[in-house]
Amino acid sequence: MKLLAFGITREIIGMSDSSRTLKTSMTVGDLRKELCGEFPKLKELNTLAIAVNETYATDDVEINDADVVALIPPVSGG
Amino acid sequence: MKLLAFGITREIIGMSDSSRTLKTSMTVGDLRKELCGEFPKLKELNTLAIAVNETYATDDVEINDADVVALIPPVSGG
Amino acid sequence: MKKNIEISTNALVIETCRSFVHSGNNGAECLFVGTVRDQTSGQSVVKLQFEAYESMAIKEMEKIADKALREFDISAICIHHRTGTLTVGEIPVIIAVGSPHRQAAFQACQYAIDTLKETVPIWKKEFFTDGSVWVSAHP
Amino acid sequence: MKKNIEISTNALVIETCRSFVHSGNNGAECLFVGTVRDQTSGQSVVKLQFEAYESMAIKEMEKIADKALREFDISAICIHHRTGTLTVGEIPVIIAVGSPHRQAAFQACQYAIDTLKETVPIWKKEFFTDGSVWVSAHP
Repeated sequence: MKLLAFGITREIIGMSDSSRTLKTSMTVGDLRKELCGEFPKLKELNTLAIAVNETYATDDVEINDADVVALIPPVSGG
Repeated sequence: MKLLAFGITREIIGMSDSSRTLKTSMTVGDLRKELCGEFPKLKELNTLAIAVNETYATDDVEINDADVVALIPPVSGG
Repeated sequence: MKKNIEISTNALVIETCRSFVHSGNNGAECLFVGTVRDQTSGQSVVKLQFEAYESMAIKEMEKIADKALREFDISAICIHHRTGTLTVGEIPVIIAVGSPHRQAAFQACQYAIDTLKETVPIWKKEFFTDGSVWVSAHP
Repeated sequence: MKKNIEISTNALVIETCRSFVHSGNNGAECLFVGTVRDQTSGQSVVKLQFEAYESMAIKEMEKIADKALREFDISAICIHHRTGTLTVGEIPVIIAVGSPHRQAAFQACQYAIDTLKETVPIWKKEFFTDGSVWVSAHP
Protein backbone atom coordinates (compact mmCIF):
# COMPACT_ATOMS: atom_id res chain seq x y z
CA MET A 1 0.00 0.00 0.00
CA LYS A 2 0.94 3.56 -0.57
CA LEU A 3 0.08 5.90 2.30
CA LEU A 4 -0.63 9.60 1.73
CA ALA A 5 -1.16 12.16 4.48
CA PHE A 6 -2.57 15.66 4.04
CA GLY A 7 -2.93 18.88 5.99
CA ILE A 8 -2.23 18.50 9.68
CA THR A 9 -1.81 14.70 9.40
CA ARG A 10 1.13 15.25 7.06
CA GLU A 11 2.72 17.44 9.75
CA ILE A 12 1.94 15.01 12.57
CA ILE A 13 3.35 12.04 10.72
CA GLY A 14 6.16 14.06 9.22
CA MET A 15 5.76 12.89 5.66
CA SER A 16 3.57 13.47 2.66
CA ASP A 17 3.93 10.31 0.63
CA SER A 18 5.46 7.07 1.83
CA SER A 19 5.09 3.33 1.56
CA ARG A 20 4.31 1.14 4.52
CA THR A 21 4.39 -2.61 4.77
CA LEU A 22 0.94 -4.11 4.69
CA LYS A 23 0.08 -6.68 7.37
CA THR A 24 -1.95 -9.68 6.33
CA SER A 25 -5.63 -8.76 5.93
CA MET A 26 -5.32 -5.31 7.42
CA THR A 27 -8.49 -3.23 7.40
CA VAL A 28 -8.94 0.54 7.43
CA GLY A 29 -9.78 0.19 11.14
CA ASP A 30 -6.56 -1.74 11.80
CA LEU A 31 -4.54 0.95 10.04
CA ARG A 32 -6.30 3.69 11.98
CA LYS A 33 -5.51 1.91 15.28
CA GLU A 34 -1.88 1.35 14.33
CA LEU A 35 -1.32 4.96 13.24
CA CYS A 36 -3.07 6.41 16.28
CA GLY A 37 -0.85 4.25 18.49
CA GLU A 38 2.28 5.44 16.74
CA PHE A 39 1.17 9.12 16.48
CA PRO A 40 -1.13 9.91 19.44
CA LYS A 41 -1.75 13.45 18.15
CA LEU A 42 -3.95 11.92 15.45
CA LYS A 43 -6.44 11.10 18.20
CA GLU A 44 -6.80 14.80 19.07
CA LEU A 45 -8.25 15.68 15.67
CA ASN A 46 -11.95 16.49 15.25
CA THR A 47 -12.25 13.71 12.72
CA LEU A 48 -9.87 11.46 10.82
CA ALA A 49 -11.28 9.98 7.64
CA ILE A 50 -9.40 7.47 5.54
CA ALA A 51 -9.72 7.19 1.77
CA VAL A 52 -8.83 4.06 -0.17
CA ASN A 53 -8.15 4.68 -3.86
CA GLU A 54 -9.62 8.19 -3.67
CA THR A 55 -12.90 7.13 -2.07
CA TYR A 56 -13.89 7.59 1.57
CA ALA A 57 -13.70 4.18 3.26
CA THR A 58 -15.34 2.76 6.38
CA ASP A 59 -13.27 0.91 9.01
CA ASP A 60 -14.26 -2.54 7.74
CA VAL A 61 -12.80 -2.04 4.26
CA GLU A 62 -9.83 -4.37 3.50
CA ILE A 63 -6.65 -2.73 2.30
CA ASN A 64 -4.77 -4.53 -0.48
CA ASP A 65 -1.17 -4.23 -1.47
CA ALA A 66 -1.80 -2.12 -4.58
CA ASP A 67 -4.13 0.36 -2.80
CA VAL A 68 -3.46 4.04 -2.28
CA VAL A 69 -4.57 4.98 1.21
CA ALA A 70 -4.92 8.61 2.31
CA LEU A 71 -5.35 10.23 5.72
CA ILE A 72 -8.04 12.95 5.54
CA PRO A 73 -8.15 15.27 8.55
CA PRO A 74 -11.15 17.67 8.83
CA VAL A 75 -11.50 19.36 5.43
CA SER A 76 -11.69 23.16 5.21
CA GLY A 77 -11.92 24.10 1.55
CA GLY A 78 -13.93 26.98 0.13
CA MET B 1 -53.20 65.85 -9.65
CA LYS B 2 -50.86 64.49 -12.21
CA LEU B 3 -51.73 60.99 -13.45
CA LEU B 4 -49.06 58.61 -14.75
CA ALA B 5 -49.74 55.22 -16.34
CA PHE B 6 -47.18 52.50 -16.98
CA GLY B 7 -46.90 49.24 -18.88
CA ILE B 8 -50.19 47.88 -20.08
CA THR B 9 -52.19 50.61 -18.32
CA ARG B 10 -50.42 53.18 -20.45
CA GLU B 11 -51.59 51.30 -23.54
CA ILE B 12 -55.14 50.83 -22.23
CA ILE B 13 -55.53 54.48 -21.33
CA GLY B 14 -53.57 55.63 -24.34
CA MET B 15 -51.30 58.08 -22.58
CA SER B 16 -48.19 58.12 -20.47
CA ASP B 17 -48.42 61.37 -18.58
CA SER B 18 -51.44 63.58 -18.33
CA SER B 19 -53.28 65.83 -15.95
CA ARG B 20 -56.80 65.11 -14.85
CA THR B 21 -59.15 67.34 -12.96
CA LEU B 22 -59.43 66.40 -9.32
CA LYS B 23 -62.94 66.03 -7.87
CA THR B 24 -63.48 67.31 -4.35
CA SER B 25 -62.14 64.86 -1.79
CA MET B 26 -61.41 62.10 -4.25
CA THR B 27 -59.74 59.01 -2.78
CA VAL B 28 -57.56 56.40 -4.45
CA GLY B 29 -60.63 54.12 -4.42
CA ASP B 30 -62.74 56.79 -6.15
CA LEU B 31 -60.10 57.24 -8.83
CA ARG B 32 -59.85 53.48 -9.34
CA LYS B 33 -63.64 53.24 -9.78
CA GLU B 34 -63.74 56.16 -12.17
CA LEU B 35 -60.90 54.85 -14.34
CA CYS B 36 -62.24 51.29 -14.39
CA GLY B 37 -65.60 52.69 -15.55
CA GLU B 38 -63.99 54.70 -18.31
CA PHE B 39 -61.53 51.92 -19.33
CA PRO B 40 -63.12 48.52 -18.60
CA LYS B 41 -59.98 46.67 -19.71
CA LEU B 42 -58.32 47.84 -16.47
CA LYS B 43 -60.65 45.43 -14.64
CA GLU B 44 -59.19 42.48 -16.55
CA LEU B 45 -55.71 42.95 -15.06
CA ASN B 46 -54.36 40.57 -12.42
CA THR B 47 -53.86 43.51 -10.09
CA LEU B 48 -53.97 47.28 -10.36
CA ALA B 49 -52.01 49.11 -7.70
CA ILE B 50 -52.02 52.87 -7.38
CA ALA B 51 -49.09 54.91 -6.10
CA VAL B 52 -49.42 58.40 -4.67
CA ASN B 53 -46.20 60.41 -4.72
CA GLU B 54 -44.14 57.30 -5.47
CA THR B 55 -45.54 55.21 -2.62
CA TYR B 56 -48.09 52.39 -2.90
CA ALA B 57 -51.42 53.72 -1.58
CA THR B 58 -54.50 51.96 -0.23
CA ASP B 59 -57.97 52.84 -1.53
CA ASP B 60 -58.77 55.11 1.43
CA VAL B 61 -55.89 57.52 0.78
CA GLU B 62 -57.04 61.05 -0.17
CA ILE B 63 -55.60 62.53 -3.34
CA ASN B 64 -54.68 66.19 -3.26
CA ASP B 65 -54.25 68.60 -6.10
CA ALA B 66 -50.42 68.59 -6.02
CA ASP B 67 -50.10 64.79 -5.87
CA VAL B 68 -48.54 62.62 -8.53
CA VAL B 69 -50.66 59.50 -8.94
CA ALA B 70 -49.44 56.46 -10.88
CA LEU B 71 -51.22 53.38 -12.19
CA ILE B 72 -49.13 50.27 -11.44
CA PRO B 73 -50.22 47.12 -13.30
CA PRO B 74 -48.62 43.79 -12.23
CA VAL B 75 -44.87 44.37 -12.07
CA SER B 76 -42.50 42.04 -13.91
CA GLY B 77 -38.99 43.32 -13.41
CA GLY B 78 -35.92 41.16 -13.01
CA MET C 1 -23.19 48.94 5.49
CA LYS C 2 -23.32 50.17 1.96
CA LYS C 3 -25.75 49.96 -0.88
CA ASN C 4 -25.60 50.80 -4.54
CA ILE C 5 -28.80 51.13 -6.59
CA GLU C 6 -28.96 51.86 -10.28
CA ILE C 7 -31.38 51.80 -13.20
CA SER C 8 -29.73 52.18 -16.57
CA THR C 9 -30.28 51.71 -20.28
CA ASN C 10 -26.65 50.60 -20.63
CA ALA C 11 -25.50 46.98 -20.46
CA LEU C 12 -25.06 45.84 -16.84
CA VAL C 13 -21.59 44.69 -15.77
CA ILE C 14 -21.16 41.85 -13.26
CA GLU C 15 -17.67 42.96 -12.19
CA THR C 16 -18.96 46.47 -11.38
CA CYS C 17 -21.53 45.02 -8.97
CA ARG C 18 -19.10 42.54 -7.51
CA SER C 19 -16.43 45.23 -6.97
CA PHE C 20 -18.91 47.35 -5.05
CA VAL C 21 -19.61 44.64 -2.47
CA HIS C 22 -16.05 43.27 -2.34
CA SER C 23 -14.10 43.83 0.88
CA GLY C 24 -11.47 42.16 3.01
CA ASN C 25 -14.09 41.97 5.78
CA ASN C 26 -16.14 39.53 3.73
CA GLY C 27 -15.74 35.81 3.34
CA ALA C 28 -18.63 35.38 0.94
CA GLU C 29 -20.16 37.08 -2.06
CA CYS C 30 -23.39 35.91 -3.66
CA LEU C 31 -24.45 37.19 -7.06
CA PHE C 32 -27.70 36.77 -8.90
CA VAL C 33 -27.69 37.48 -12.62
CA GLY C 34 -31.01 37.52 -14.45
CA THR C 35 -30.79 36.78 -18.15
CA VAL C 36 -33.27 36.94 -21.03
CA ARG C 37 -34.43 33.41 -21.89
CA ASP C 38 -34.96 32.33 -25.47
CA GLN C 39 -38.45 31.05 -24.74
CA THR C 40 -41.46 31.41 -22.43
CA SER C 41 -43.88 28.48 -22.14
CA GLY C 42 -42.58 27.13 -25.43
CA GLN C 43 -42.92 30.39 -27.38
CA SER C 44 -39.71 31.77 -28.91
CA VAL C 45 -38.73 35.13 -27.45
CA VAL C 46 -37.28 37.64 -29.90
CA LYS C 47 -36.67 40.50 -27.48
CA LEU C 48 -37.89 42.09 -24.27
CA GLN C 49 -38.74 45.69 -23.55
CA PHE C 50 -38.33 46.91 -19.97
CA GLU C 51 -40.11 50.03 -18.78
CA ALA C 52 -39.66 51.54 -15.31
CA TYR C 53 -41.37 54.15 -13.17
CA GLU C 54 -37.83 55.12 -12.51
CA SER C 55 -38.06 57.51 -9.55
CA MET C 56 -40.36 55.16 -7.63
CA ALA C 57 -38.43 52.04 -8.72
CA ILE C 58 -35.25 53.52 -7.26
CA LYS C 59 -37.07 54.16 -3.98
CA GLU C 60 -38.43 50.60 -3.85
CA MET C 61 -34.99 49.16 -4.64
CA GLU C 62 -33.51 51.28 -1.84
CA LYS C 63 -36.13 49.88 0.54
CA ILE C 64 -35.11 46.35 -0.44
CA ALA C 65 -31.42 47.13 0.09
CA ASP C 66 -32.09 48.80 3.44
CA LYS C 67 -34.17 45.87 4.67
CA ALA C 68 -31.57 43.35 3.48
CA LEU C 69 -28.84 45.25 5.35
CA ARG C 70 -31.03 45.41 8.45
CA GLU C 71 -32.28 41.82 8.53
CA PHE C 72 -29.29 39.80 7.33
CA ASP C 73 -25.69 39.86 8.50
CA ILE C 74 -24.34 41.40 5.30
CA SER C 75 -21.98 44.30 4.73
CA ALA C 76 -22.94 45.52 1.25
CA ILE C 77 -25.57 45.10 -1.45
CA CYS C 78 -25.71 46.27 -5.05
CA ILE C 79 -28.86 46.16 -7.21
CA HIS C 80 -28.65 47.17 -10.86
CA HIS C 81 -31.61 46.97 -13.25
CA ARG C 82 -31.62 47.66 -16.93
CA THR C 83 -34.40 49.22 -19.02
CA GLY C 84 -35.01 49.48 -22.74
CA THR C 85 -34.80 46.73 -25.34
CA LEU C 86 -32.90 43.52 -24.50
CA THR C 87 -32.28 40.46 -26.62
CA VAL C 88 -31.76 36.80 -25.62
CA GLY C 89 -28.81 36.28 -23.25
CA GLU C 90 -28.66 39.92 -22.12
CA ILE C 91 -28.90 40.89 -18.46
CA PRO C 92 -31.95 42.73 -17.06
CA VAL C 93 -30.83 42.55 -13.42
CA ILE C 94 -27.79 41.92 -11.25
CA ILE C 95 -27.83 41.64 -7.46
CA ALA C 96 -24.57 41.29 -5.54
CA VAL C 97 -24.22 40.81 -1.79
CA GLY C 98 -21.08 40.77 0.33
CA SER C 99 -21.09 39.22 3.79
CA PRO C 100 -18.79 37.79 6.44
CA HIS C 101 -20.51 34.40 6.07
CA ARG C 102 -22.16 32.65 3.15
CA GLN C 103 -25.56 31.80 4.61
CA ALA C 104 -26.49 35.47 5.03
CA ALA C 105 -25.18 36.30 1.56
CA PHE C 106 -27.45 33.69 -0.06
CA GLN C 107 -30.47 34.67 2.03
CA ALA C 108 -30.11 38.40 1.37
CA CYS C 109 -29.54 37.89 -2.35
CA GLN C 110 -32.58 35.69 -2.68
CA TYR C 111 -34.69 38.04 -0.56
CA ALA C 112 -33.66 40.95 -2.79
CA ILE C 113 -34.53 39.34 -6.13
CA ASP C 114 -37.78 37.81 -4.80
CA THR C 115 -38.91 41.17 -3.43
CA LEU C 116 -37.76 43.11 -6.49
CA LYS C 117 -40.03 40.95 -8.61
CA GLU C 118 -42.97 41.70 -6.31
CA THR C 119 -42.68 45.38 -5.50
CA VAL C 120 -40.43 47.33 -7.87
CA PRO C 121 -42.43 49.18 -10.56
CA ILE C 122 -40.71 47.78 -13.63
CA TRP C 123 -42.55 46.03 -16.44
CA LYS C 124 -41.45 43.83 -19.27
CA LYS C 125 -43.12 43.20 -22.59
CA GLU C 126 -42.14 39.99 -24.35
CA PHE C 127 -41.95 40.04 -28.13
CA PHE C 128 -42.47 36.74 -29.95
CA THR C 129 -42.26 36.10 -33.67
CA ASP C 130 -46.02 36.62 -33.86
CA GLY C 131 -46.99 39.16 -31.24
CA SER C 132 -46.18 40.61 -27.85
CA VAL C 133 -47.47 40.48 -24.30
CA TRP C 134 -47.00 42.39 -21.03
CA VAL C 135 -45.69 39.75 -18.63
CA SER C 136 -48.00 38.81 -15.71
CA ALA C 137 -50.59 41.44 -16.63
CA HIS C 138 -53.45 38.97 -17.10
CA PRO C 139 -54.52 35.75 -15.34
CA MET D 1 -26.40 19.36 -18.57
CA LYS D 2 -22.82 20.43 -18.35
CA LYS D 3 -20.26 20.71 -15.61
CA ASN D 4 -16.84 22.25 -15.35
CA ILE D 5 -14.52 21.35 -12.48
CA GLU D 6 -11.10 22.81 -11.90
CA ILE D 7 -8.40 23.04 -9.24
CA SER D 8 -5.72 25.57 -10.03
CA THR D 9 -2.90 27.56 -8.47
CA ASN D 10 -3.78 30.50 -10.73
CA ALA D 11 -6.15 33.30 -9.75
CA LEU D 12 -9.79 32.30 -10.29
CA VAL D 13 -11.83 34.40 -12.74
CA ILE D 14 -15.53 35.05 -12.12
CA GLU D 15 -16.30 35.76 -15.78
CA THR D 16 -14.78 32.42 -16.83
CA CYS D 17 -17.15 30.55 -14.51
CA ARG D 18 -20.11 32.69 -15.48
CA SER D 19 -19.43 32.24 -19.21
CA PHE D 20 -19.39 28.48 -18.78
CA VAL D 21 -22.92 28.38 -17.35
CA HIS D 22 -24.33 31.17 -19.53
CA SER D 23 -26.90 30.19 -22.15
CA GLY D 24 -29.98 31.56 -23.87
CA ASN D 25 -31.94 28.70 -22.29
CA ASN D 26 -31.35 30.16 -18.84
CA GLY D 27 -33.22 32.90 -17.06
CA ALA D 28 -31.07 32.83 -13.92
CA GLU D 29 -27.44 32.54 -12.91
CA CYS D 30 -26.34 32.28 -9.30
CA LEU D 31 -22.70 32.73 -8.35
CA PHE D 32 -20.97 32.12 -5.07
CA VAL D 33 -17.55 33.70 -4.61
CA GLY D 34 -15.55 32.78 -1.53
CA THR D 35 -13.02 35.37 -0.45
CA VAL D 36 -10.21 35.44 2.11
CA ARG D 37 -11.36 37.42 5.16
CA ASP D 38 -8.99 39.72 6.99
CA GLN D 39 -9.81 38.13 10.34
CA THR D 40 -11.01 34.96 12.05
CA SER D 41 -12.54 35.24 15.53
CA GLY D 42 -10.83 38.58 15.95
CA GLN D 43 -7.34 37.44 14.93
CA SER D 44 -5.81 39.24 11.93
CA VAL D 45 -5.24 36.92 8.99
CA VAL D 46 -2.04 37.51 7.01
CA LYS D 47 -2.46 34.77 4.42
CA LEU D 48 -3.97 31.37 3.82
CA GLN D 49 -2.40 28.25 2.38
CA PHE D 50 -4.65 25.78 0.58
CA GLU D 51 -3.58 22.20 0.05
CA ALA D 52 -5.60 19.64 -1.92
CA TYR D 53 -5.59 15.88 -2.43
CA GLU D 54 -6.11 16.93 -5.98
CA SER D 55 -7.11 13.72 -7.76
CA MET D 56 -9.64 12.84 -5.07
CA ALA D 57 -10.83 16.44 -4.70
CA ILE D 58 -11.66 16.56 -8.41
CA LYS D 59 -13.67 13.34 -8.02
CA GLU D 60 -15.60 14.73 -5.04
CA MET D 61 -16.28 17.99 -6.87
CA GLU D 62 -17.57 15.99 -9.85
CA LYS D 63 -19.90 14.10 -7.51
CA ILE D 64 -21.27 17.40 -6.21
CA ALA D 65 -21.80 18.72 -9.74
CA ASP D 66 -23.47 15.49 -10.88
CA LYS D 67 -25.81 15.45 -7.90
CA ALA D 68 -26.68 19.15 -8.35
CA LEU D 69 -27.51 18.52 -12.02
CA ARG D 70 -29.61 15.49 -11.05
CA GLU D 71 -31.51 16.97 -8.11
CA PHE D 72 -32.14 20.56 -9.15
CA ASP D 73 -33.60 21.93 -12.36
CA ILE D 74 -30.35 23.50 -13.56
CA SER D 75 -28.58 23.36 -16.91
CA ALA D 76 -24.94 23.92 -15.99
CA ILE D 77 -22.58 24.14 -13.02
CA CYS D 78 -18.99 25.29 -12.71
CA ILE D 79 -16.83 24.73 -9.61
CA HIS D 80 -13.33 26.21 -9.48
CA HIS D 81 -11.08 25.94 -6.43
CA ARG D 82 -7.69 27.48 -5.97
CA THR D 83 -4.71 26.07 -4.08
CA GLY D 84 -1.45 27.56 -2.86
CA THR D 85 -0.96 30.81 -0.95
CA LEU D 86 -3.74 33.43 -0.95
CA THR D 87 -3.85 36.83 0.69
CA VAL D 88 -6.81 38.85 2.02
CA GLY D 89 -9.47 39.56 -0.62
CA GLU D 90 -8.35 36.78 -2.96
CA ILE D 91 -10.73 34.07 -4.14
CA PRO D 92 -10.34 30.43 -3.00
CA VAL D 93 -13.56 29.21 -4.63
CA ILE D 94 -16.14 30.15 -7.25
CA ILE D 95 -19.35 28.26 -7.93
CA ALA D 96 -21.58 29.28 -10.83
CA VAL D 97 -24.94 27.76 -11.71
CA GLY D 98 -27.16 28.43 -14.71
CA SER D 99 -30.83 27.51 -14.65
CA PRO D 100 -34.13 28.26 -16.37
CA HIS D 101 -35.51 29.58 -13.05
CA ARG D 102 -33.90 31.31 -10.11
CA GLN D 103 -35.04 29.11 -7.23
CA ALA D 104 -33.16 26.08 -8.56
CA ALA D 105 -30.07 28.20 -9.27
CA PHE D 106 -29.91 29.40 -5.66
CA GLN D 107 -30.58 25.95 -4.21
CA ALA D 108 -27.99 24.20 -6.37
CA CYS D 109 -25.35 26.84 -5.70
CA GLN D 110 -25.88 26.66 -1.97
CA TYR D 111 -25.94 22.85 -2.02
CA ALA D 112 -22.64 22.84 -3.92
CA ILE D 113 -20.73 25.15 -1.57
CA ASP D 114 -22.19 23.54 1.57
CA THR D 115 -21.22 20.06 0.37
CA LEU D 116 -17.82 21.16 -0.91
CA LYS D 117 -16.98 22.36 2.58
CA GLU D 118 -17.97 18.97 4.03
CA THR D 119 -16.57 16.42 1.61
CA VAL D 120 -13.89 17.78 -0.72
CA PRO D 121 -10.36 16.95 0.51
CA ILE D 122 -8.93 20.46 0.57
CA TRP D 123 -7.38 22.03 3.66
CA LYS D 124 -6.50 25.54 4.62
CA LYS D 125 -3.91 26.77 7.05
CA GLU D 126 -4.47 30.27 8.40
CA PHE D 127 -1.42 32.41 9.09
CA PHE D 128 -1.73 35.14 11.72
CA THR D 129 0.87 37.68 12.73
CA ASP D 130 1.90 35.31 15.53
CA GLY D 131 1.37 31.77 14.35
CA SER D 132 -0.68 29.49 12.15
CA VAL D 133 -3.44 26.92 12.44
CA TRP D 134 -5.05 24.23 10.28
CA VAL D 135 -8.70 25.32 10.11
CA SER D 136 -11.23 23.01 11.82
CA ALA D 137 -8.61 20.38 12.69
CA HIS D 138 -9.21 20.55 16.43
CA PRO D 139 -12.30 20.97 18.64
